[in-house]
Amino acid sequence: MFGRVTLWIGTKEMGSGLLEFAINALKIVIVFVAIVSTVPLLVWVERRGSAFMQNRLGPNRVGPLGLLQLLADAIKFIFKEEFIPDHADKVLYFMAPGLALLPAALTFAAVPFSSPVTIMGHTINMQIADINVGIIYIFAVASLAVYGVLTAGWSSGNKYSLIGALRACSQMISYEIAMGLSLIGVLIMYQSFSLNDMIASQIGGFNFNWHGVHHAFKYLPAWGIFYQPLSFILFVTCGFAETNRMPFDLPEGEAELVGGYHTEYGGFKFNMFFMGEYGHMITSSALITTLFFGGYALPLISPEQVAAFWIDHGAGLAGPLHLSIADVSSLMTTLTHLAVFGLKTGFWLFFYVWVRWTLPRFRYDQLMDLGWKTLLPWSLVNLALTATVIFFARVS
Amino acid sequence: MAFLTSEDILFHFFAAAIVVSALLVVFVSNPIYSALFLALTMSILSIFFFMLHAPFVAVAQLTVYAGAVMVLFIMVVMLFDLKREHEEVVKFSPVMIAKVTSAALLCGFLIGVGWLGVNATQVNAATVLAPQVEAKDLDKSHGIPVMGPVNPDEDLTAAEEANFVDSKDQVKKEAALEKVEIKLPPDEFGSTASLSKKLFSKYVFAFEAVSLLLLVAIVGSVALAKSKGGTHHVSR
Amino acid sequence: MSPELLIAVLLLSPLVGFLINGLLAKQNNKSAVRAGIIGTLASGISFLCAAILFSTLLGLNGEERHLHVFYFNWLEVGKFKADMAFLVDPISAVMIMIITGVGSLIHLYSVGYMGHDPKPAKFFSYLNLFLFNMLVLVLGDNLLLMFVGWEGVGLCSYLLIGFWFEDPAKAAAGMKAFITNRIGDAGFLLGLFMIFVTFGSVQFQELAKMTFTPEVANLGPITLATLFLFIGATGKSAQIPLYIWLPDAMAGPTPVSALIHAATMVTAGIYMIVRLNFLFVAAPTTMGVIAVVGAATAFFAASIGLLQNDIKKILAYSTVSQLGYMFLGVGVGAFGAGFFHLMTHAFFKALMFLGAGSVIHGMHEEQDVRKMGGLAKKMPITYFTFLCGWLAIIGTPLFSGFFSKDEILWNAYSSPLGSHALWVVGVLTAGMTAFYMTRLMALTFWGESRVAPTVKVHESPLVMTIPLMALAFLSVVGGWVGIPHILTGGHIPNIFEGWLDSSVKTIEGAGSAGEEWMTMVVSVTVAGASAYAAYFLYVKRPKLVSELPKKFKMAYNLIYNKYFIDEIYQWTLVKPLIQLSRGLWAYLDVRVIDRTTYLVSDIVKGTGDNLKLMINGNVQQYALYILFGVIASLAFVFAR
Amino acid sequence: MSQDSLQAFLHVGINHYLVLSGILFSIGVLGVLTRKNAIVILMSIELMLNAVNLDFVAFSRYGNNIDGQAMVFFVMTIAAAEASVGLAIAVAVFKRFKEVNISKFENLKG
Repeated sequence: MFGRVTLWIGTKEMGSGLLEFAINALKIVIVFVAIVSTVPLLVWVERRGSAFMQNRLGPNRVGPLGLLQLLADAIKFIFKEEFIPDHADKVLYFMAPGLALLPAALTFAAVPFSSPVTIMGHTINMQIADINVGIIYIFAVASLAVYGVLTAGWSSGNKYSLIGALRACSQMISYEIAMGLSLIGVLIMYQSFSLNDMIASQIGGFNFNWHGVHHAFKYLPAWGIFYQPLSFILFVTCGFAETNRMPFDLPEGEAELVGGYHTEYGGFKFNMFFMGEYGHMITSSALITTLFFGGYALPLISPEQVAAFWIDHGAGLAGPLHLSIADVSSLMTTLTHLAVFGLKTGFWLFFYVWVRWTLPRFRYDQLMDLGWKTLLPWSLVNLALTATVIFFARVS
Repeated sequence: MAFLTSEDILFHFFAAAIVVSALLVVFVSNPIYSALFLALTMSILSIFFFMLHAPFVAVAQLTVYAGAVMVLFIMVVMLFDLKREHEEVVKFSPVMIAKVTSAALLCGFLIGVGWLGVNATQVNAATVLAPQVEAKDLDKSHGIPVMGPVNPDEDLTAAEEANFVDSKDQVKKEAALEKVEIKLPPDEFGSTASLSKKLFSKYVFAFEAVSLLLLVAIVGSVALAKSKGGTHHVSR
Repeated sequence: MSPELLIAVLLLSPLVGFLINGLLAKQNNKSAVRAGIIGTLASGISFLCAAILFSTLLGLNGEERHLHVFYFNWLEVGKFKADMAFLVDPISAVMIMIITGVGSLIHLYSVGYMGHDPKPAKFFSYLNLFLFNMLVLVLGDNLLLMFVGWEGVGLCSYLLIGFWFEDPAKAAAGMKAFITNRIGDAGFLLGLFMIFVTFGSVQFQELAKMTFTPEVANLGPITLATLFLFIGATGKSAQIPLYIWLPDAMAGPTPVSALIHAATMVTAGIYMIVRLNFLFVAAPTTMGVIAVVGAATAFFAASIGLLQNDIKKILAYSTVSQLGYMFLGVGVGAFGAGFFHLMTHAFFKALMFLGAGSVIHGMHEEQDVRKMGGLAKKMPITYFTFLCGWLAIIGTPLFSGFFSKDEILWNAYSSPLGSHALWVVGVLTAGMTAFYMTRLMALTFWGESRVAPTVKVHESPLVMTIPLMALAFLSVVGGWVGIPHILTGGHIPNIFEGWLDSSVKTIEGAGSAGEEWMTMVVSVTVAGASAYAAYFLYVKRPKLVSELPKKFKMAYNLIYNKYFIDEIYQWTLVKPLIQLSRGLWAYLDVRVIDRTTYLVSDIVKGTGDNLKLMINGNVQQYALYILFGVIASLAFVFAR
Repeated sequence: MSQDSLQAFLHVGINHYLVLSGILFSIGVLGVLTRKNAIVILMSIELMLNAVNLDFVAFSRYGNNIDGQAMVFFVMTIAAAEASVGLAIAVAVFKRFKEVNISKFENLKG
């Protein structure tokens, strides 16, 4: 990753290196801004969605459909008084929100959100970094999220915060194990850690070899969910726990712990926790999409077919944009895929909201039991099953 | 040849960062800060692993150390609630001076060994040559269990293999040693597939043994944590 | 059943009994019956196995008449090799029959005798352990295994003599027996070593197959080895000079005296010599020594027995004397005769001890014959059975003692290794035996009752009298397996001799039938005369008895005090040894050895006290030491 | 210093990694020797183990031999086991004595 971003100093090749550097920096900024600006939108969806489900109106006064309410909220957060509790450890107290937001932003770096675009001889990956161990990288960085929670809970100098932090921490560590194990079956399927490889494997129709006989289902896409349904259920469940969302939001159960690890936080610092949580949601939805629903690719339609479609139908755009037909096709393909990706991810984000306002909260011991005694064994079962099936399918 | 590559710059930057971070682990009096700095140290170390073309090791380092082990440490420290107990890290006594001096001496020796004692050419040649002999010996004579197909020569690129066709001949081997230039492996080096092939063939026994060790450690720590603690009174 | 299994059961049954009674002593001590049933059952099972083995041997003929079972290789050091293997041949078969048969009867008897003892389980466990060790001694197919049993029976003997160790005198008696035996055991061990060094084997059958060149045989190794072994035998079988422990051993319970100190253990010496007869035959010097020592012991002990007043002491000296007879027999080469006497003696002496025990039991722990008399009417069964034993021991024709004793005397007379002098001593001893035994009968059962009026004499319970009756029967008929040819004119074969024929090299005596008749008549006459003299003195004219000591004052005192042997030993051996040890302790031990060790320990302690400062419990400091080591080795590598 | 030698000094090779690893290891040793808090000592040990890991990976890279990376896994596993057991002991000790300062535990002095 770093070796490839070679920065030559004092040579003629400096220019091209700098361009690459600039493109990467731009990608980082754009993605970060996109995530951050999705958060208010999600909040709006959340509030309107809950209102819809509870048969009330929700925010509808500020702006069209209440959309400007978000802006108002953001301004309120920023201008709130910065407050430090008396017993707090000041350095960590300030650091914690940052530690919470950072992994959320970093994890998205490995997610490919569209197909590569080739413009004027430059190929640009629609992905911040193509890491060949992408999926593990995401897990590794996500596991760092506990630091924000822990430091926040501890540095507040408040027992509710501390207990909330410890709960959140043990919950995240426990479910991380089940989550990781549930994915091993998927990894065996795709035989790769790279998310791009996984998307590539999901293009086309559902098919498999069994004892040398090839079975193909024309009208079913080759999505991971059809190959690994158990893994999908486990992964989604764990995803809820990892993001501390509703059925598993014990760490911040207000009836018991006031507000959990961010009880003592307000204003912008609270906002950062908020963004961190939603960032995790976004990454998690993007992962579900990528692992089980074909990523940015259209079902049953390969990227080549999309590109061919735009060569046929996008000629009209070439003139106004001063680009060649191939460039236009590539650009439009990328945009199409981006839209597909956005739709799929958006659905799963909505799913999060949906579940939040549907299911009640677990008790803490039930939560732990579920993680260790149900999800973990089942993910092991899934692993063993997948390995066995693949072994026998290969042997013949 | 460029004066410095971006890799060099990154190395020196992160090296400085990791040394400072490691020193803070030892010299900060609050154990929570120690633990957080250690987590930082480990994260930076994983960056080094990335730079050394060991991506899988890097993410494992991040997951296992930063994500699990250090979290455990921090949780324990937080439970103890020792934040207000500030110990004197350095107090001047003959024993303390001896300790610091000998640690510095060790550091000096290790730097000396690292800087002067190892020649990159040697390392490259020695480890490139060694697997040819060793892997065959290991697989055949010592009966290390082999699960999958193992090709002992797979670590060698074709070009290098050409250099040492007649590696049994000692004279030719030495001559070859002189000719070899430092040649870093290709980018595919360190791929997860090759690593796991090693782990599950040559090191499969060690792998299983270590997993057993982990199980024992788990059971042991659960038993210890459930105990009331301690067996005797402190005589003060 | 296979011989392996039979012998294993035979051996392990008493061991299991020992373990049960020993480990569950707390429970089993509550009831003598319970402990006794376990003990008796253990020895009974053993007897059953022995009987089956014996009948198996009966089915075999001649040279094949032995069973050899191998269990495992016990120890192997260099060339030295000893197996856990057992040998059942005619010799050991007779022994195991005696041991388990008489042993079972005595176990049964003990149930009654030890009925009021507070710790019967302990008693029975020791008794069973003794049986086990004795069987190992007898069955072991090599000298080392035999030695294991040899030591084991010594231990059990010690434990049982000192069974009532609360009494210091009895505890001392146990120690005396043990220490005296140790001297003999040392001799046995030396003999064992010599045999191994000379022949390179200690296995009986291998030894038996060897041919001895005259150089090896007549002088040197064999003579020396057999002499050493004989020293062992004198210790175990109470011969001069090591007999002194046996009379004191009567401190133990009477069944113990009957089993260990009359019937079985004390005969181990005889058994050993018979077992190794091929070696002893090759060493005529040793044979001579054995014969002379045997004859001397027989005479000497019998003379002491004349004037003893303790009923058990009389029997003890009688035992020593009879053992002397057996040694006389084997010493003149009549192994069969000696062994025969061993068997009959086991019957009648066990019977007499048990009878004495019955008397003691009935008299409420009274052992002094002067306070008895006229017990025949009050204890009819005991009296009748004791009578059988008396008739047997004094050599009344047709009773068992007659045949065996007569055979020994005839061999002493006729054997090339014997002499007329030995025969004369033997006949005199037979006379004395008849005298003191009749005296015992007279004082105990006949004549006026001198029992203290407070003592209510009663007959013993059935559980004690049944073994008496069984043994009485054996005492009467036991000799009929070895009837000399001249009595029947060869019509009834001498079964016993034929039985041993295959495994014993008896030296045939040379003498005419007339001479044999003569010796028989002489010994019977002498015995009869002595018996009558005793009867006359102690029943008809008891007053004469009290006058005798005055007339022969010196002789009487000498004999009454057992020739002052114990005192002589005390002054010549024990006291100097104690003084020497004291001196060594006071000078050598305290001044030289102790001071040296203290100096060494002071140096070590001083060094340790200083080094201790390094080990201050601070783990980090320990880590620093490790670091020093690392730096030192790094520096070494760099400097090189 | 000439430009060449400066470049040799700064251009990253295996020696740089080894020196860095040595420095980290020594810092870990210093922590083990001087700190009194048992948990910080455990952390210092982890630091030492990590330094060794860096060595392994560096040798693996510059020696073109992936065995070094395999070895790192074993070190990691053992470090994790060591940390869990060490912390369990520390927790047990703390429960009993309310103290993790190892200078208070000198019962094993000779």
